[in-house]
Amino acid sequence: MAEKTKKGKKRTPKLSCYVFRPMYATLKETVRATVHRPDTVLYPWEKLELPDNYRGRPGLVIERCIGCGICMRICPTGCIELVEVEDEQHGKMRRPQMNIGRCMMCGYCAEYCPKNAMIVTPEYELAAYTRQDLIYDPFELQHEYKPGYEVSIVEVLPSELKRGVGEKEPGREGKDRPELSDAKCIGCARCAKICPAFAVEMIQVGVSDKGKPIKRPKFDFSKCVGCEQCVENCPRDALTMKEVL
Amino acid sequence: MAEMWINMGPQHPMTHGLWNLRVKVEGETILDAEPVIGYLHRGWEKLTEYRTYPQIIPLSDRLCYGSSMTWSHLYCLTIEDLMGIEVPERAEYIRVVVLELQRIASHLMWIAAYGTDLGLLTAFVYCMRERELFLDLLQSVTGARMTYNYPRIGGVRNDLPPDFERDCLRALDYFEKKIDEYEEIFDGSEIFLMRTRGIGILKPADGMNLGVTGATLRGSGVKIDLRKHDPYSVYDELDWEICTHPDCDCYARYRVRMDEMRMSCQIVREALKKMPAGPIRVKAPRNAPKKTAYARVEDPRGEGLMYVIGNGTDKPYRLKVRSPIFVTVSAVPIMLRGYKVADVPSIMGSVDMCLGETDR
Amino acid sequence: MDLYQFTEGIVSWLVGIVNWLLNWLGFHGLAGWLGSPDVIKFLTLLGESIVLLAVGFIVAITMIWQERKTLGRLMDRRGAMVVGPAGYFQNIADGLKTLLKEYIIPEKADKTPYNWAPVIMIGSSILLLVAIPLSDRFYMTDLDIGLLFIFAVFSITPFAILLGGWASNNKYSLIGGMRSAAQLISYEIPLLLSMVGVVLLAGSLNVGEIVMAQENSVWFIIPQFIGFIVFMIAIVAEVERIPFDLPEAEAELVEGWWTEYGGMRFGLLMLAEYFRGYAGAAVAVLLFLGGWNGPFLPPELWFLIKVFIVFFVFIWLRGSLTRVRIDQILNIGWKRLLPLAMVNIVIAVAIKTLGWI
Amino acid sequence: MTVGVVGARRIAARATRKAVYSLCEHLKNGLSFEHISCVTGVDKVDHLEVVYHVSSYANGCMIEVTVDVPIDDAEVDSVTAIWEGANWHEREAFELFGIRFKNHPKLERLLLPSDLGYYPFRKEFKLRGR
Repeated sequence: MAEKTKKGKKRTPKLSCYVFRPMYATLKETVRATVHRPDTVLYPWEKLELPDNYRGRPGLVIERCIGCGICMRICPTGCIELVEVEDEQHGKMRRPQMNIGRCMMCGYCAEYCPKNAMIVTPEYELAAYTRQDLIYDPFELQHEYKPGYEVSIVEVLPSELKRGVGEKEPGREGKDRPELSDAKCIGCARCAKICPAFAVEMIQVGVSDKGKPIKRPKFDFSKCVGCEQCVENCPRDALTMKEVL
Repeated sequence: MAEMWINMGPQHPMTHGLWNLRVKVEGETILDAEPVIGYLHRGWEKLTEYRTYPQIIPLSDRLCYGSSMTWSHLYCLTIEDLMGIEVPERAEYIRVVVLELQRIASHLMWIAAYGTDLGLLTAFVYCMRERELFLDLLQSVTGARMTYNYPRIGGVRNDLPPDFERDCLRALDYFEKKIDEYEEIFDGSEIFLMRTRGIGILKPADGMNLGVTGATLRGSGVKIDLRKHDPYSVYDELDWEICTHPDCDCYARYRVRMDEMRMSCQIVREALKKMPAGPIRVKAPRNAPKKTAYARVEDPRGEGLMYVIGNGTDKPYRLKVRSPIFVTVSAVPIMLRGYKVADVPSIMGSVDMCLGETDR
Repeated sequence: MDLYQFTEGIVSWLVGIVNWLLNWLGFHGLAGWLGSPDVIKFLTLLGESIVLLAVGFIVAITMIWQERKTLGRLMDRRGAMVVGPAGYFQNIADGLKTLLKEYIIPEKADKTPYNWAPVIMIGSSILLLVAIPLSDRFYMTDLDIGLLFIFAVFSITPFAILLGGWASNNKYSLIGGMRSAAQLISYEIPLLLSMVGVVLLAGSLNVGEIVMAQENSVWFIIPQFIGFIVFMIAIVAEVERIPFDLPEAEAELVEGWWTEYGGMRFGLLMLAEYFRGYAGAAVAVLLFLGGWNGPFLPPELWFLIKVFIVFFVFIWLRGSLTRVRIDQILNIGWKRLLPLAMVNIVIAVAIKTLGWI
Repeated sequence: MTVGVVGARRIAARATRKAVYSLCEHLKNGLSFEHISCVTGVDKVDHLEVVYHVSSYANGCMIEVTVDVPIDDAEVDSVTAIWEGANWHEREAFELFGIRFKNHPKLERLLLPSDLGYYPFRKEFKLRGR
């Protein structure tokens, strides 16, 4: 075949059968495409079959959302914003609103969501007439849930890997947790108010000189999602995130 | 005809993106050439300095739409080096599988574009059709068709889907038959050989001096593949060979890429067979230590290198990308000089341009 | 009854009606003038050319459609399929679209030649249709040197291309024009030489007589196989299709000499391209494939079927071959095709001398 | 000048501005590091750095040479004469960080418009929006 031809020599065109081989190959394909159907997917009428984990626009299962804001923090394009919304069932709440025009469908919000409230949906036809239409408020962002739409982090801790732990169930035992430095805390209870997962409880640890109770936050790590809102809102920087590795 | 400068680009069918090749011609013979890039410069490296480490992974996908997996993998490899993370073995094997599938998809896109450059639209459609197979496979793994956002610092995003191995092997079997069909169309065509043989000669010494890497250099007969020479992931545990061709011309580059696709099929098969069970992702620390790190991989287009400086926060201090095409395109004047204007597409096509990574 | 008589009948009938009207209104002089044989002949020729143009137009449109569909199947896709039955009217829609496009003349273009180049192009392409008979009764002219006329008209095109390429004031156009001149001139010669064999065998340059000669003996593809191959290669180069579409090589020269043409000018150039494709395929059929000969079906239909088959070969070539470089194309033309055409002439002379045909 | 091995096939070195050209020459001719991978500019606020990544095809080793460059006299010898491949990397470092490379054949802006008056990758240039 081609390897046998001399290299380096200037090729003179041959009128041999060499042009007929590609012609035969394409003819075979033509016959195949004519007898069977061509490979085209007639887009507006037919659509590709998408797997369940297809990352279209993110969707929100609003009942599960606790408004922790992790999605807002992880979003690389900054298209998620927490807004105050109201409905009859839940009253006032803070829920993510998303600018789909900016979203790059990376799926991070769904992946990092501790409650699997953010899901990936196979919806990809998102054109709208104005940019305003592309900003989806939490109710618009809702999407019907189907198993397979959620993405979760399946990871082991480096310490566990060294010990030789096998596969782990999706869960967040290795999540980072807030840590209190006692000296700085003034017991203002802002962390308990802000905590979206209700994991902070103010506990009386003693009585001050003036007879007032001294309160310190106590964290319930089974409830904590590691959203850092308490750390951010602490007025005295008494809380820090401790990484679990 | 007198000498004149022709601007091929920024909007020209040959360019495969936005860049400009200024060609000085006399009649139809090229006397000199000068690539002008920068139309797609996004300040990628600056952007990363304002984002946390995980947030950069989807960004690094956008470096090259043709082979986004290699770039996000390279980024993760660099940060793992920086943070000193040990990646679980299964994750490494999964990475090898998806990387090689990505390499096939990228090479297929290259052949498709090369066919169009030479006026053969049929090859474009055929190759894109088979690329769809691999995009489907990658989609079933990662959930996206082009910008996968799949590797993570310390592993991969999710495990392979249950039927993946069966589907993948089936696709590979089908695809290997299709490679024969491409060879029938390309190698079997005397006109294709006329257009590529002896065209765009890049001598090995020139190529190495100019920093050209990847299939372009291997087409010059230099047996360099970072997967062998500086092994990352688990490439040193797999049995495969470097594909080279001694001809130094466009045809040699085409041949190398064809052989590499076959070799990739072999690697995927073996990696699937050897794939161990176990965890797929290790938790990465949030902040990087104050040190520098770099990693390099064999991108489908050549050597990719990322150099990162950590400064103790969760954002990199500086992240530098060494893009293979950035260097290769600076070497094209040598390849172009003395050939005809009509050879520009066949030479420029053979280096597999990708502007996203070039301009960054 | 041939096309002339048929058209004459219709024209006389129409003139009769108009004359009756005019007489009734009292314009006797005008009616007499209209009824005179010269005017009738003129009107007949006019009607005939309209019929031929319509046939050419429909064939060209069908060819574009055929190319879309066949190329689609070659590439494992569908081709045009939305507008009209199987996408047939897509071309009409495209034509309408080009009509509605803005009419741009590049600022630094040489206006007069820029405007006239498409006119020459489409005009010469339409002129080709005059000399191509669809059958022994469906023709416009019966020239004794019909074949020569066809190729003379064919070779007007490089002039138009060169003119357009120069006038566009664009480097790509200029190179495209130059290429086209070099290519067409160098392919004219093997084309004509490959034809010489057929002319020798038939003993005439008259297209009708060549077809008649094939009807009486065999199709000339059999004794003149080499000639046929040379002719096909040369005619593909002549009508500028892949693998020889260098003047408008889209990968290196954007659109070559058409680069600066937009709107309906582009549409007309495209149409001219297909008129020439039709003419090329038609000449191949006339010279080598027995013209309109064939059983059962009417000869015009046979002719068109053969034309479409030849055009399918063009499309097939386009779908499976890459483009050739300009120096290679000249190499093929001068070093391969020319000697082959000579050999072919020798064969033709031998056959004629030995009296096999 | 300090040299140290930092890992498998990884060497790090730190050189002065004056020594870098002769070091690179030695790397190429004496130690056969024939492939320059990358030339990086870094802004360390008080000074600039140029980092060379040079690798050897023979054994797959890569050496990282760091050179400190003062910010007010940002000039360093160009290594384009040694490795042609450093050409565009140096141009890029010049346009993004303002590091001038002495004896570079064509030190012009590469990615950005040539009339840009500042060096966008320096830390003093802040991104808007973030």
